[in-house]
Amino acid sequence: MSFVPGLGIAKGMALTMRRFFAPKATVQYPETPADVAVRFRGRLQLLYDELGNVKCETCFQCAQACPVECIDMGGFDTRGRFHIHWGAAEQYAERRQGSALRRSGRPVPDQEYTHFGAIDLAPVDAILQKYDFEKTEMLAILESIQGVYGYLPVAALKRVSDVSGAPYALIYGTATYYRHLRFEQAGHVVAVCRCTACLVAGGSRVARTIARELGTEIGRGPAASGVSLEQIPAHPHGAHSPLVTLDGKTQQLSQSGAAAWARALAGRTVA
Amino acid sequence: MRAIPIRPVLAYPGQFWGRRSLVERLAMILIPAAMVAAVVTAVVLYLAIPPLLDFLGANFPLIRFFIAATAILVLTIPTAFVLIYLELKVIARMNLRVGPNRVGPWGIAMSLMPGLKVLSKEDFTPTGADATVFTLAPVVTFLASVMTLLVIPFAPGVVGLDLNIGLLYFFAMGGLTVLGLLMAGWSSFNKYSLLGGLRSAAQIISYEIPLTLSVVGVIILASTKTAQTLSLNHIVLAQSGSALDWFVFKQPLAFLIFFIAATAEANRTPFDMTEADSEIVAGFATEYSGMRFGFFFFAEYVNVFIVSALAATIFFGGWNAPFNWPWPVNLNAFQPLSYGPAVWFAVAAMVVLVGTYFLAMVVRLLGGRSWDAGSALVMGAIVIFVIVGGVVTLAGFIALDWVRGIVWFMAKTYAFVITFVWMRATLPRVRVDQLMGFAWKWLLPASLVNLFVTATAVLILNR
Amino acid sequence: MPARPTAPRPQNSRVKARAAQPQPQQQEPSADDPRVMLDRQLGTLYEPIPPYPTRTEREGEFYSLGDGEMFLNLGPHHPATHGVLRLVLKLSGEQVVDVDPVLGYLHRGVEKICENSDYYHVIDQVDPLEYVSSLFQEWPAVLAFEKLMDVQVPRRAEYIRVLSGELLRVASHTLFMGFQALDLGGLTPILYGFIERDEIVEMLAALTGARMLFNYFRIGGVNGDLNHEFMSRLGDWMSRAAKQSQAQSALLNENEIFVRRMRDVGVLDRATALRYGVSGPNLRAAGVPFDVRRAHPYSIYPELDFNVPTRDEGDALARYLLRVDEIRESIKIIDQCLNNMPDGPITAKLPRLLRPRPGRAWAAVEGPRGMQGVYAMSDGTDQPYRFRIHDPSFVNIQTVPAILPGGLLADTMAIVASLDPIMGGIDK
Amino acid sequence: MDRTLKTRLEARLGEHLRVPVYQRQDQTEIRIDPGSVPEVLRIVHDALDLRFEILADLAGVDTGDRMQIVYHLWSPMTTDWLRIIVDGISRDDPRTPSATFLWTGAEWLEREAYDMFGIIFDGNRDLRRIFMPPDYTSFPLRKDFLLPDDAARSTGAGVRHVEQAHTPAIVADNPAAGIRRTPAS
Repeated sequence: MSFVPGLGIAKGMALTMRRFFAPKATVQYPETPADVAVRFRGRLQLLYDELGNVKCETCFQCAQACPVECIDMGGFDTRGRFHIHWGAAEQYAERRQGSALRRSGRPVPDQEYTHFGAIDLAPVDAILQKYDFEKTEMLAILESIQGVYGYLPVAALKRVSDVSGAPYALIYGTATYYRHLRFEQAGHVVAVCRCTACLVAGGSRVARTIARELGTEIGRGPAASGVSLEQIPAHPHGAHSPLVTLDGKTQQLSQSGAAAWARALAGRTVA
Repeated sequence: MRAIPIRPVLAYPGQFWGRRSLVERLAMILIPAAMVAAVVTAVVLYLAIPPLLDFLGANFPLIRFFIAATAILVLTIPTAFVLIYLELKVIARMNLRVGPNRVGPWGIAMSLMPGLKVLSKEDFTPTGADATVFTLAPVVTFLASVMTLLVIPFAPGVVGLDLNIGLLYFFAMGGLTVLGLLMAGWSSFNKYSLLGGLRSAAQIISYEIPLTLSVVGVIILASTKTAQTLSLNHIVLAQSGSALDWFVFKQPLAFLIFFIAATAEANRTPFDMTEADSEIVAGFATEYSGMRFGFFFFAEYVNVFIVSALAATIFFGGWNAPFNWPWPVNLNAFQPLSYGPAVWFAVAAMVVLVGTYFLAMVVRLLGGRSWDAGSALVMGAIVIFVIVGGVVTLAGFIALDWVRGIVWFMAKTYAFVITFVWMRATLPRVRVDQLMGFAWKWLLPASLVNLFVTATAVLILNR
Repeated sequence: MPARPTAPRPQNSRVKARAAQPQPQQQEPSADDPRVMLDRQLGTLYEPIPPYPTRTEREGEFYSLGDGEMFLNLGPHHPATHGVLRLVLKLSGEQVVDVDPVLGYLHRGVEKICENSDYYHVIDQVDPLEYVSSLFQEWPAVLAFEKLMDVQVPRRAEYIRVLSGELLRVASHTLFMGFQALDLGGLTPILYGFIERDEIVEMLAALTGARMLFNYFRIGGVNGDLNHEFMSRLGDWMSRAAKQSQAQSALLNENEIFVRRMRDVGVLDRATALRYGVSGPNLRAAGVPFDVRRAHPYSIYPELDFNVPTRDEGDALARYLLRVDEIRESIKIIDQCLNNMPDGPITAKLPRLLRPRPGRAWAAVEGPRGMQGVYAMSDGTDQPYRFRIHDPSFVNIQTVPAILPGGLLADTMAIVASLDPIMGGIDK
Repeated sequence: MDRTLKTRLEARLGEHLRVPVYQRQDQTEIRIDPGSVPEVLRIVHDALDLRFEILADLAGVDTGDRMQIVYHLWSPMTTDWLRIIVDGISRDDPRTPSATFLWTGAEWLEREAYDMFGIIFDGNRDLRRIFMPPDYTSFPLRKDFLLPDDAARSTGAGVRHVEQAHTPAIVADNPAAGIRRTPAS
């Protein structure tokens, strides 16, 4: 405190008046992004790989772990299939699909997802009743559902999750672990062999042609026509090259005939 | 990049209306309506004004009083809003913040929001409260504040009521505020309110004495120049001339005492004991909500305005310019009413309308496609109103002494208002015993000394 | 409402004539009337008196009123009690006669939770206790565990710990200055304090990954090495840190109103402070040069050159000014850390599952509020058997009943703020 | 580690020590009986070569079969922390002398130990609960107080985890004293 009364007050007043004209510390948040440190753990963002693809595989582990269920997510798994997860059924559930899609980093498609479309859920409820909503019987439940519908509709899985209380991640994990459980209607499966002998015999070109005509790629899941393309794991002894099978039956295809055959297959299935 | 669709001109007839935006539709309705209304008003005024003037002239003093009282009551609302906005913005800038900037341009509509909020809140009376007193308290506080405005001279001739005991009336009414605060504190059935009410009683009563005594010196000085020394208008007249004639230079100590005591009287930081939020929550207003709280809120800000206005009036020459006004243009001799008000009104309306269309054309030509017709019209209207308002104010400022008076008076008053806000941004609160000690041990003796010295000097010099 | 005695009115003759006629007797409302009961209770309805018999001598003494005294319940929801501290004040007018602090509104049983989590989890469980400077709550925990396991911490890790800790001490003290002014009614210093603190906290976010609850120290080291972003922000701040704190103090240190409100308020003399086990700046402001950094050197503090400022007055102003001095010392320490920062690893090698041998360890560090201690017992499993947290605010706030009585209601805020309590730590 | 402290302690309070003085790292540990607490604290606080003036901490410990009180003290005479363990407090009726006669600040620390362990400090004039609500009956930091999310000892396994029947003895001892209310307004 100084000896002149009021000097300290005057100094303070001078400081505030200087600060009146000083640059301001406020950050206009939505317009100006906050200056967040790179190491900051609180950022909510999806990571991208070096090719620019979202690294998130929609495994739902984070949504499952979220204690307040504030994470809902939707996205495409590695095989291009669309899944969506949200927390407990709430009154605004219907708005969640769009927002989840938007947050997944993909453009919101306007096509109808048949495997997410409305289905009759009465069989699912009956099956759950039969198994007494027991989470540990998940494999049997899923098999029964597939027995009814022929595949596992995502809507049915959501139903199972909502009603039995099993996290979607658990159901999804079980469904993707077992090879005989599938998310799509069973369609035609074209398999091509990529062993050395077949490649020498022009198998690579045949495979490319078929893939182009079918509109899908190996391991990508079914095309719009319902035909999916797979790889034959090992060249069977005695089979000729290039080897192409349709639903397990060997096809006699020349290099030039492959395109027409595949086109016909795609067209037939659509029709 | 989003492609801007090229709009065809009137593909079908209904498109003219159907594809307009809301602003365009409003503009298309309102502007013709304004034109019609202007014409109708001009005619009505032309017919109605002479008998009206006769009636008014017959009952002039009474009607003048009612109009003045109503005007002052109405004036408090924009005053409070401006003060709230100033406080938000100035304190924010001193805190290195930006302050409100989302509601309206530069956040100027922000101060409306607390008003709306207060109106929409539940009006609540706590259990155990004395309901009658509890309801009356904000009214008493608000009216006591507002009624003091009646004697403040805003400009030559612009004064609610030129009382010959104006200053006395002012202090009497200002003293009533404490009654409202005490009522609020006592009736709320809350210990924080009680403490706040008692603090306000002690504080305001203590500071009334130096406040009043500090002004007595001014009254003595004014007595050398004018006969009606208690009339605020005459005190202002006694200070006419240049800035050196203001009483602040003859009574610096009195001004200091007055300023400190006035801060306490208005319950402003650093003397805001009554609602010290970090000690007694909100003091007397703890239990209030809704519009009852709004009255306290308003009264507080109106009080700041009033105290600033009084300081400007008594010590800083009121509506006097700080220098001798160099331009002797005086349009008071030029009688605008001699042409009849309807003519003036019609001319003004035509200027506005033509100007609006003209500016809209300019905007559309300069701005290109991004301005549709409606927006251009609205923009033109805004610009023309700003221009006309500025021209009229400037002309009035140069020509009419009462416009000049209001401008100078408001400038001085708001300088004080900003000083109060500035103090609030800087200073912590004093303790209640230090507050009382300061009033009785320092301010009171100092004001007595000032009074003594002034009286002696006047006696000696006037001999 | 019960009938109130009506004042005698001036009566004219007509009223007198009517009064002569027999009138129905006004019924006295019975005591069972709910309105009467409510009116009788209203006097005590909102009193902060506990609704059960007094349990202790002190409680009985406190909850009985003398002539002209009243209770005032300050908190737990009050603008100036730093969280959820509840003070029951016994007032005589505005003068405080006695005070009874009531705690527990933020109690979460962190000690119990820590005893049920493994050694790694303890670190993030203790973080939210001292939420303004949470590194100082992690520090004694990792120190105690390192003592239990005989871990040698790499020197670089020690330097980083000291560096981040001293930064946080500056942030905490700056915030304290603001809150002290806020509780005295000043609006601006708290904003300046927050701006200053925000810079430091953003800097630490670049280092640790979080702004408040850092979870940064690890048993045997720290979680991440210094990086470029942190260092550039730090250099930026260091270039103007001293000047900025000077501007801060221009607003308060010389302000007559502030000084008069703080001087001779809440005097905590040397003997009382020792008797109460006060630590930190509050103890040093009473003239006891007890600073754990010097008294029981840990980490690399013996190698650093800094002073332990003390003051003799022991009042609120001394406590305030002492913290201002400590900011300067901390900036000195940060400077030395930056100059002497060694190279090397930042964590010691430790197994994934920690099972220290049975034993007991006590570790204490000097936080911004005083001695932050941890007493850990191991029984050979992967969870601490006993995990005791000693929080300085808990002890400091205990002195309020000793130093407040005699002061005014307004002094309550000045005193509580000058002790700088953090309710997260007090209530555990 | 301060070797001389060990000899000083043994010289000053030889007969009070239950086990020999134990030293590890920067801590020196002694164990005493509840009965000798006032005497030991007095000696340790006042003796000219000890002068442990600052009470750093007071902690309760439930070892499962008995209770302990652990004091940590600091003195300008040594670089070691002194730890005094008051051992052998009965678990069923835990009682020990209070340290408030030396350190007023021990009052709240003892209140906390009472709140968490139910240990009763004779001589503490304000021994009530400090964190838990006043009508609470359990002592949360005791080892038989189990957390609900402890799977092995959950309610499913037949263990009740809260509100076990520990009646605070102090309530039983002190009959209702009665409150003087505020005068009726």
